[in-house]
Amino acid sequence: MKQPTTSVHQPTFIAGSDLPIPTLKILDSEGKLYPGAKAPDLDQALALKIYRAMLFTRILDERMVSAQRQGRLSFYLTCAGEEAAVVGTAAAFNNSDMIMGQYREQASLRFRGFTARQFMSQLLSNEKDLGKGRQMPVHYGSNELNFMTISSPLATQIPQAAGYAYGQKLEAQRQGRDLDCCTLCYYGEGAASEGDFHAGMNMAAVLKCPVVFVCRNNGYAISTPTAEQFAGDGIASRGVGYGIKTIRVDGNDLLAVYTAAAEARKIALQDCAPVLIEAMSYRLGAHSTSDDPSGYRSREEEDKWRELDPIERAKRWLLDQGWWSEKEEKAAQEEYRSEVLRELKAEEKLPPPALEELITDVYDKPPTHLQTQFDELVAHLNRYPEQYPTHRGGQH
Amino acid sequence: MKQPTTSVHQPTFIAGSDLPIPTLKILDSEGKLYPGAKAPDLDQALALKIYRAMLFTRILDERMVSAQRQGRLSFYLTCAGEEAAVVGTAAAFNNSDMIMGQYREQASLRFRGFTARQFMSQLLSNEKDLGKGRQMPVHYGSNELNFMTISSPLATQIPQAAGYAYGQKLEAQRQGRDLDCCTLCYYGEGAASEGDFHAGMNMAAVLKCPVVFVCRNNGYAISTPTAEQFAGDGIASRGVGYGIKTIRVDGNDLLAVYTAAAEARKIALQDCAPVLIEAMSYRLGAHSTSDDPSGYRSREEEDKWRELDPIERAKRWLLDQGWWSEKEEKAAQEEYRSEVLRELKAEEKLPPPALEELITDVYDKPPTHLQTQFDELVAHLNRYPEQYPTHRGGQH
Amino acid sequence: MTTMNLLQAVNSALDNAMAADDRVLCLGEDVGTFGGVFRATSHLQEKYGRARCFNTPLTEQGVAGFAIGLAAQGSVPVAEIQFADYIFPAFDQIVNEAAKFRYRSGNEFNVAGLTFRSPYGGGIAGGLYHSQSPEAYFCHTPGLKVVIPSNPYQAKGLLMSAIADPNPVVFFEPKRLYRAAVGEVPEEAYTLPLSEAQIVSQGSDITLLAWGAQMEILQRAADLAEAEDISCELIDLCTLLPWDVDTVAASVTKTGRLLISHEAPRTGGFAGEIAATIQEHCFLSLESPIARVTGLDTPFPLAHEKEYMPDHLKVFEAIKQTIHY
Amino acid sequence: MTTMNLLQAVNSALDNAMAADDRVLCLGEDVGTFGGVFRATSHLQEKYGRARCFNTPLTEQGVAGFAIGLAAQGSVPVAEIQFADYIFPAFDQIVNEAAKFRYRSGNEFNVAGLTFRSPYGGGIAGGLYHSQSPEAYFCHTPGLKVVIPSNPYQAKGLLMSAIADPNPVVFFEPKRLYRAAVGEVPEEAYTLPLSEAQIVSQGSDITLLAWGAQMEILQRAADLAEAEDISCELIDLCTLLPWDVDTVAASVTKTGRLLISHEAPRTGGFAGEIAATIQEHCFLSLESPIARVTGLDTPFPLAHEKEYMPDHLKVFEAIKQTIHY
Ligand SMILES: Cc1ncc(C[n+]2csc(CCOP(=O)(O)OP(=O)(O)O)c2C)c(N)n1
Ligand SMILES: Cc1ncc(C[n+]2csc(CCOP(=O)(O)OP(=O)(O)O)c2C)c(N)n1
Ligand SMILES: [Mg+2]
Ligand SMILES: [Mg+2]
Repeated sequence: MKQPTTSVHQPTFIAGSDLPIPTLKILDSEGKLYPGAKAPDLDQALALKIYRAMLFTRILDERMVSAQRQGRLSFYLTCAGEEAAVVGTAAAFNNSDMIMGQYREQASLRFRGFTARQFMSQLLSNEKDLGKGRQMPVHYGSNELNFMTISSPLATQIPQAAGYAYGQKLEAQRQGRDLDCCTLCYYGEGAASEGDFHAGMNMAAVLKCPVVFVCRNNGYAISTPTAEQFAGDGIASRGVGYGIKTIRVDGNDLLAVYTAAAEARKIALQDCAPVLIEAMSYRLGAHSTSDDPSGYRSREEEDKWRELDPIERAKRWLLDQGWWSEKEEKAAQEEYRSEVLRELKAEEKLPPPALEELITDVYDKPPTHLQTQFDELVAHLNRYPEQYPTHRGGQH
Repeated sequence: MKQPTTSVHQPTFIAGSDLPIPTLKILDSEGKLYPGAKAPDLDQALALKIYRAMLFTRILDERMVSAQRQGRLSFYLTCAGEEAAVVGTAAAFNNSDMIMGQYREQASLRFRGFTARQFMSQLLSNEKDLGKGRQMPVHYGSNELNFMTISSPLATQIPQAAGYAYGQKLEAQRQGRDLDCCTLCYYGEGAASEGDFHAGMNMAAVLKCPVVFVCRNNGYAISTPTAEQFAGDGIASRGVGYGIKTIRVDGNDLLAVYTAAAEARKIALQDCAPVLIEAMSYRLGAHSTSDDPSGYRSREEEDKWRELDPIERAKRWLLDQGWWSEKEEKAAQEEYRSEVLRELKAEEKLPPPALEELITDVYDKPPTHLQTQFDELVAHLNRYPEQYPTHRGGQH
Repeated sequence: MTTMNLLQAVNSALDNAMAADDRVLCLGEDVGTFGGVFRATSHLQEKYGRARCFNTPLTEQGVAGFAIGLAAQGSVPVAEIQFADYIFPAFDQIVNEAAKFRYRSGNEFNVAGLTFRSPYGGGIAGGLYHSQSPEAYFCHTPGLKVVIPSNPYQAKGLLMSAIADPNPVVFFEPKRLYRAAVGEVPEEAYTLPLSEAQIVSQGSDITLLAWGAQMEILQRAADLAEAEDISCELIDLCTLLPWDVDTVAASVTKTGRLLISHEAPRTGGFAGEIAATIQEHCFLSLESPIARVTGLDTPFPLAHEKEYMPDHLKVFEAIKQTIHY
Repeated sequence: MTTMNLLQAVNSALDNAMAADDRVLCLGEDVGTFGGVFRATSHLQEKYGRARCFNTPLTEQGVAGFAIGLAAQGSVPVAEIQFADYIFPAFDQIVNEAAKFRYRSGNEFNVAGLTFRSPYGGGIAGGLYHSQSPEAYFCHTPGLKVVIPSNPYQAKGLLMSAIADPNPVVFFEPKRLYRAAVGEVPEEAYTLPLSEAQIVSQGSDITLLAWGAQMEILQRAADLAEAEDISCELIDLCTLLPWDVDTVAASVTKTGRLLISHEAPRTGGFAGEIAATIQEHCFLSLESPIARVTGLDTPFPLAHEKEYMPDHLKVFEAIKQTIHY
């Protein structure tokens, strides 16, 4: 058993301030590099792919919030303000790495190639939804894109991500190849209060699982500010306790996020160990369309953060690099807007998944009792054909 | 929302080694003060009260392990090796402070005045057991002594202790008096992996609960060594993450433990905030009478720790102080041995709790359905009077 | 008397309880400044201070454990679990700790003052994780009381009783009715007895039994049945644990038939317990099998929620089948 | 064939499964070097390496979550929960996550390979927290399979099926029988079908139904009954979810009487579900109420464990009552 080495003879208590954790910043708010800062190894193509995913997501979010207000969706939840934290991390990973998210990371799914149409199918629970219309809007998932289906119970994905990564490690060993993929796991600073957070972080560390944890510290868990969520120095300060290499970044600074994430992935694969990134940012919008933040925070606070918009900052840097122009910006915005609206309209016309999907996937095959329940249901629906919608109304 | 202040422009990951946590040591293994160390403010009466509780517990443990081997008890679990960590902390608290333990802290209960007879009643599940014979041996509890009844599910007492302490704070406020009592909560380094640990520590910190957490880091959780329990620097390193004032002590050094605990209680009351003490020690015996440690650790390791016996070390210091003599030691040992054996014999003669206790305390009063079930049971037992023991045999 | 919806009735119960006894506390995720995501704790922090109505960190097991500690200390905590779907991380603390606290200590300690409140149930397009009805999981746990109101008047009276009851109580609130159910409710404090079922309306052909939001469904089905000259006796169970066997058994002895309905999946749902008990008590009176109209044995769906729900038409059909057995 | 006790049969199943498929892993508290507190995983770490049989930190929610992640990735984890009494901290991961994983993702992802094993039950002087039988809590959860063997042969065959089954399975092992039940068991791999009840012995007067350790009790009661010329049909349910309604219903149709026994408290126990279902299927065949012989509605006791247990005498009395109804 490990025993600590140094000793003292006067009682001294350590406290949070004994471990000040700095924030990695590369781009200043004007989109210029800080003195002494170095831009990560990002070529134009990748930089633009990242930027476009951020921009698309912002536009998707805006449109969908409106669509929800119009009653075309039951629910929505935006990534607004955190696009750099999300795409900047995801972009440092390979498509073969598994992403296990919380729910506010649609920008990473877009980065991997999820189409506007696919977003719409899920949001509208129509027959094309990969999730077969079973979960509320924004609970995306795609096996093809290695994006684990989102689950509402918070923090449950954290120990799962540790286990997933352990499985990746063993599979590589079994196949006699070097470890070449890992897991990227997102969660909010609120979810980090759950017991599953502790279990997952500790297990990842002690069982040496190649997983990069990204904590999006956006200041709030619904209405609860961080001051009522924890008393320590953010989430990064917990990394030390787990023996996990940890870094804090300005989550609104795309280059800082990407730099940290690229480095983190390298460590995860080389050391076969977890890494923790805490991305400091802000949830610019409401928690979801069911929420009204005016009840718990000030307009001024929101405005202050709006000035630090990560997309704006990334754009300034891209313009500076000569990789992007206002004209391209405008064209991209228009393209995304019309794409989103076009797909929304098209997907609204599709029916919901088949009624049979009520009982599939509970098990690999419906067991007898469930088949019987279903047959009885069908007989009942046939008795009252006009009472049950066989096609999706506007109301899902 | 809090925002970190310092920033850096190169990615640097913090790691466990960035926060070395020293161990407070006051008595060396010969029972002399380390140079520069100061003995805590302990008068002879208190020092002897502590020492006697340690000694009694060691003897109780030895006798009860034998009694279990003889089939007189179903189960037992010793404190051996950790008596200083337990009594040294408990002694720094008032009797009005609530103790919420894990299960290996019988020495603190003894310190508060639990009698040999009371130990026996619980261990034998007889009619005098305060717990009415419902829990396995060693699950002590006493309202009078402010010692919360032990519960087997690990770590559940941690958030409970936070809540209890919050209640103490509010009660003082309500009664318009200064906070004058707090909660002392023990747990093992293994239990500290449970989600409840995280929940409890974090809530205690953010809700400012006057609770002192004492983690007994004794190297093992049943067979699991600390190296397979966590990858960080013990449990103390987690305190920082929660923003909890934290200290690590040599758990086999009574003076270091007491010093830290006295200081911790002061902080808890003054700041109305939690404190964490990690006491580094070793479980000298088996996990319990159901366990055989030879399957997972070496004799040499055990012997090394046996040399560091906390009772022996405390005794040397007491002898040095002129507060204790070998003669008194011998007398005390004999007294405790015969007391324990006498009470064991006497308590073995007592019957188990009344059959009615099967249904009391499930609710404040037995509801109808439970009364009916009980009446049916009694009718059944009367049908087969010879088949059911109405008095305890040797077999509980 | 004032007109209140179910949410306002809950809020009023909390308000009265906090006003009457300063040991009463409200805690949970977002219950502070914000007043809870459904606003059940609105204005309580303003009125009673941050110490007595407070946000907790986001951890249900922590909320439950903390509340248990408070109760053991002598406080009277009312802990909110934001959605019943999220009560499972607190399962160990509720089922292994709260439920067994008094028993295991031989009454040296107890958690008399403890109440958990949580919105449950479907019909709000909430999918898997904003729709569950987990009451049966708790009803298998001696030491707990489980209470579910079906209208604003009950919500307030039963919640005040739950808070006053010297045992840990799990109180599930039908969230579909939070704003939909409106009724006359006294502003002052009052209690309604626990473990007493309420006979909502008398009938002679069949007993219909449910709780919570499902009562409204039974009522609509009973109306349809009446049009076909079937007389239904409606019973609202109100408290599921310990439940009022006598009232239900007496009714079934009279009507000879029983139908039980809940939203939760059929297998292992609480209707099974009731059916098993009643077939024992009323074996010779039963004229047809006890019917269960419940959710399917699947997770809670979204797109086909309407088809999934045990609605009035399904209940109506089951009534007819039972009658014509 | 070799003689094995139930524990050795479990160990043999794990050994065969790990030998046949290197994706099979064993994890849990103390399962590594030590081989588990009951030694069910003895020698597996030696044989298959630390990577495939390993200790976890002490966190059941972590064990469950980690195992779910492993299964989602394509591994075949067999996670041990040290005692069924300690499965509750993992309740959310099992009930909200594992059970709903395939369904909620529309089959994009699944946890096909997942198995939880845990020793359950009383009769070992374990008191509240080393005696519980929590099967009913899991049987209310669509998406899970729940399996309980009653002897060594079943333990191995059913565990191998559970591991091979493409759904998450909760496998409870009767720990009272770990060493007490001994029988002939093949050393090589074999499976026994899930969701098939086993008719242990034919009879004509009453059907006795149970699972796990309770089967031995039923057998002793049936022997007593036989001496009084009552012919019992004994059924071992083996899989509780989804359970074999047809076999039980056919038997009850024949015998006209049913008695179900489990150790868990009566209210909300799985006997209730079975009774509710069977009274529906066999209403016209039933000659007396379905009887339940179960634990009392209390936490599990210690000093009066013998009185608490649903033993052969209680079952025997209930048989007579049912026959002479
Ligand atoms: C176990 C659980 N408890 C409660 C909720 C309800 N809930 C949904 S989101 C949320 C806040 C999460 O905050 P955070 O983790 O900071 O993420 P953010 O929304 O800020 O991105 C809460 C309480 C839930 N989904 N799961
Ligand atoms: C929730 C729960 N899981 C598992 C157990 C079984 N168990 C009892 S003691 C123990 C080890 C505890 O180790 P630690 O916390 O280090 O305390 P120590 O025994 O070393 O004092 C385990 C796994 C339990 N009692 N509760
Ligand atoms: Mg947040
Ligand atoms: Mg330990």
